[in-house]
Amino acid sequence: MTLYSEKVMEHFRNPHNVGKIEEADGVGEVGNPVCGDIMKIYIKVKDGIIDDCKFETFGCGAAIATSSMVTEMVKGKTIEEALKITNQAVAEALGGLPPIKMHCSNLAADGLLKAIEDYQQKTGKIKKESKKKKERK
Amino acid sequence: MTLYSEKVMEHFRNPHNVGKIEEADGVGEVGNPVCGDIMKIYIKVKDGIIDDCKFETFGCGAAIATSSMVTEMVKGKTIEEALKITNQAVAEALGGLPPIKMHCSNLAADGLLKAIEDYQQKTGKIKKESKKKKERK
Amino acid sequence: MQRIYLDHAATTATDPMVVKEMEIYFSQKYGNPNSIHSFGQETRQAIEEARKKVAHLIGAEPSEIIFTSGGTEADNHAIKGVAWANQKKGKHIITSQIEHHAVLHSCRFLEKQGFKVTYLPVDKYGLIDPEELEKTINDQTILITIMHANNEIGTIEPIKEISEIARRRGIYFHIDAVQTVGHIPIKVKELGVDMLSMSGHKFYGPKGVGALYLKKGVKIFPLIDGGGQEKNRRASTENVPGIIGMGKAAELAEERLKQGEEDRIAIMRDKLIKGISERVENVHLNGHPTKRLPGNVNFCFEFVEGESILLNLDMEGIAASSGSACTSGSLEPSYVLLAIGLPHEIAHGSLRLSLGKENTEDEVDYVLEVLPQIIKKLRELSPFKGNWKGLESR
Amino acid sequence: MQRIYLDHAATTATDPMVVKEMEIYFSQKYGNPNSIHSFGQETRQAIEEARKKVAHLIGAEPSEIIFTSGGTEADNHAIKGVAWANQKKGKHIITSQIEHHAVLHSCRFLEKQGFKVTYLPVDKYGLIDPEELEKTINDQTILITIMHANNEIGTIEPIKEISEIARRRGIYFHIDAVQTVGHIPIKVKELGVDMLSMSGHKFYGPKGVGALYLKKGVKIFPLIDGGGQEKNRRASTENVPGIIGMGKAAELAEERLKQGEEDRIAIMRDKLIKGISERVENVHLNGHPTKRLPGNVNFCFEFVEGESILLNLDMEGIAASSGSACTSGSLEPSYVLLAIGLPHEIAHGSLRLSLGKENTEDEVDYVLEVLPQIIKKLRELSPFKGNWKGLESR
Ligand SMILES: Cc1ncc(COP(=O)(O)O)c(C=O)c1O
Ligand SMILES: Cc1ncc(COP(=O)(O)O)c(C=O)c1O
Repeated sequence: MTLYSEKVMEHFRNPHNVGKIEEADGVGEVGNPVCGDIMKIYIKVKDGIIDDCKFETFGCGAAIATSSMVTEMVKGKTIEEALKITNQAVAEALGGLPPIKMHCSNLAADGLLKAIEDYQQKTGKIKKESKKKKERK
Repeated sequence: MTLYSEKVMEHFRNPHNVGKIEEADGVGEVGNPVCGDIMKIYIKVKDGIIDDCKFETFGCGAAIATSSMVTEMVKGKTIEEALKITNQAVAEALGGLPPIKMHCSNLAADGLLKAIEDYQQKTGKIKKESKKKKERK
Repeated sequence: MQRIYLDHAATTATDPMVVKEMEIYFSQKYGNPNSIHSFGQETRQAIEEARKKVAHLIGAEPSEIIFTSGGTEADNHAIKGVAWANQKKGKHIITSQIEHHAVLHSCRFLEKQGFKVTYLPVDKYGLIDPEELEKTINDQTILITIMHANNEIGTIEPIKEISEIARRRGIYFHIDAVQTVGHIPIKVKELGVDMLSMSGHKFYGPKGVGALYLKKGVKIFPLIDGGGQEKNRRASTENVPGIIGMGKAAELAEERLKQGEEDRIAIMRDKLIKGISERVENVHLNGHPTKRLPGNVNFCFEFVEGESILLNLDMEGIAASSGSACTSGSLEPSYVLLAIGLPHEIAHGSLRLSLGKENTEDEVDYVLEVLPQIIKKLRELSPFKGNWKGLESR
Repeated sequence: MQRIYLDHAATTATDPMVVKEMEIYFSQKYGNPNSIHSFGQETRQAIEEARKKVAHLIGAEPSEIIFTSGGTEADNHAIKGVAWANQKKGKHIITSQIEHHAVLHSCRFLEKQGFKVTYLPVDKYGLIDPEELEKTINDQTILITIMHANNEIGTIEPIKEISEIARRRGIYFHIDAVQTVGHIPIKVKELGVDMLSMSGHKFYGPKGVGALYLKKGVKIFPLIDGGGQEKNRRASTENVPGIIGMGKAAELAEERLKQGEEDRIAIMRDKLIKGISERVENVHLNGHPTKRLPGNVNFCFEFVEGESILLNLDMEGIAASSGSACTSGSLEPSYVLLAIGLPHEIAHGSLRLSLGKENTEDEVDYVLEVLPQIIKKLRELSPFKGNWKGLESR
């Protein structure tokens, strides 16, 4: 297989942190059915640190692997640190993605951002428009 | 080789009756340099019978083989019989020719006809327009 | 690991008997068939033998077969060649929405050159309605091009009905038979078509060679101009080993069809269709239940996406496809599935299993064991799981 | 009987090392490179490796290589593709009278579509005059297409001079390098061309595969529309074994060129030219004495006709050609020989011997022994013998 890197396939084969967090502090959803990728990211925050993160994804290999990767990357990070994670960074952590997948299926960081915004809104720390859609085209 | 039949190649390999007849009773020439085929047929007539026939040919395999074949076919025939030999008959005697060669290189019988006409003119037995160019297109 | 190939509609393994036939034409009998020396004449003869075999497979005359570089070139040649040669008569072409890109994009190209093209819709099974087709004919119509069977959903179109209309109205009729030649019996004279495209690698011949059946008398331009090869209809030094391979593949296909191979394959197909329908919920069979290629199985699985099914199958050693091979790298859902009326999100969950001569019942059983687990696993990952809730809000 | 192949300009034997490289891609690694399963991905990788090798041979980027079905398709693609894509800028094309039919007939086709074509004459050596070429440029000119070396007479054209003009005037420049790729060193960036055609079987690769070098940024349409293969520039399932074979052939050619193979061949060429000139009277060397393909020998023998020379050579086990392979079945003399000013009757007596990597000095000696006897024998059959007397009367 050369379509995806070994790292992508590792995450695709055994995705980490699959599922819902029932009492999540924030939930973010991105994607659309035309591209065939929809991701839902759940976070649990404790003392300003992302304590837990899970995902549910309808999508291709890249969508599932990036979802899994972003949940791994974010755990244990502060909100501030988490906000710095970009789609690009997720792709790099996976050893790259095929060009065709870079724009449409590489949305997991956007999902995380939305989850954080959701958390901030709920908790009153509204920082709307912060980095919203920074990476999207 | 499948371009030419075995029979054609036999005549091409060892053409019969090559050369000039120095004191020929009739000489016929056909062909043109655009097609790259020019044949000269010489006959010697004795008591109304074609006693000898030779050829000189500048041309392709088909031109050489048909020249050789027509000289073979005609020897010992009466003038009347010889006039019945057609280009088609020569091609058939050779086991056929490739379609592309049928019109341009298959002229030996026309050459023979011209040689006979030449003989008839010389001897006063003018039967001009007889079967002239019967087979040509 | 056991490897199970269920992507025969994308390409097939070249039959070892075909490879054996080709072998000597690389380094031993390598002459240019247009050369008059013996190196050339021996390959010329071999090509003409191959032409006879291909012609025989579809009931045509050898002189009606033009070798091409594949099915795509045959389609391009038929469509553009007829359009260019007959544009004085008219500039209207009729085709369908579910044709292969080789046909659709040839038509799009001609639109740029001033031609008008009607893209007929199909019903939920992917069938064209010949009556609807006839209604779109006008006095400018010079060509109808319709596929014999669809490569994704396997539906076999009513070619005879359409050919009767075409003949009655005096319009050239081309069919793209890339998916049917060698797989179901075909006689061009019975079908009544003027042109037919085929591709060697779809029936156990080599890749890079195809053929266009061109009925005597059809007015057409070449697509590839140059030397006088293929009786001035397709230039370029002939792909000698490829052509010889395709000839052998045609001969072998004819033998298999005589032995009813397509029935054996259809039995496996039906077992797969039944098995999947029984074992997995929320699935849709795509294509017609009976007017269907013997080797084609195509389902949509709700709540999951096609590529992730493929990757999981591949991890289990099973090769399959989602949408057509040449577009599976893209992110748009299959235009064929959209044309039969599926919504985007469902069209994304498609899986095509295409059976071939090497497949066995055991392999079918293995797929029926593995596939439901994969769908289950993916649905657990999915935000939709057992329903599309949440999607409506978008 | 010893068989001596001296028709390498028509086609070459596929190198056994090339065949070996291709083998597994028929029945073992047979996946469609556009499929995402592992069967597909392993062939995808192999194709991209082959692309790198072909690119490297001519100093191009891999992304600038489009695989085609041969040299003819590459020529058609370059010429028609550029014409269609740039016709808003202008509809004038410049070429020469001695191009291969793949180029000439592509131009003739475009004339039917409303394009204007200038067919430049050549001098007695077959050389194009760049100054004359520049004079024919007008504000409608969108493309110049000139062959790198002529397939019949071997003359190498002044490509660099022409490319400087093309660049200065902002016109696309395509070269047909079918006869040079793999035989003389080529760097596209040094030559300064925008497009270059090549054909696998002319340098010990398989038949049925070629390539078009397409410089980044050139505006062009596909010739064959369909799936998204070759980055949407050439549709159809890739000819996997063919492409891999061509890649290997490119690699081997590069090694040979590094070892100065072309000099070894040029020595045999010069020995043949000298030997024939010395041994046979009334002969004309066709083509340029030094600006010449290393493997090309082309003579006209007065008073005899080319085909009968070929047949006689063939009977002695020697394969050669008269005119180009694809027209040698025809009766017209070579248009290339007419363009360099030979009269019809002399043009008919042409013989091309084209040397390749398997030829030896011993074979050259054998030809020099046999050929004069054949010419002598045929001249004895000829009504002209030692002069053209009698022909003037016609
Ligand atoms: C229906 C149909 N038409 C045309 C083609 C094109 O054939 P090829 O890829 O051999 O050019 C294919 C397969 O790719 C096909 O399935
Ligand atoms: C100069 C030149 N151009 C183009 C071609 C066409 O190549 P192919 O026959 O591989 O299509 C040839 C050879 O036939 C050639 O010699």
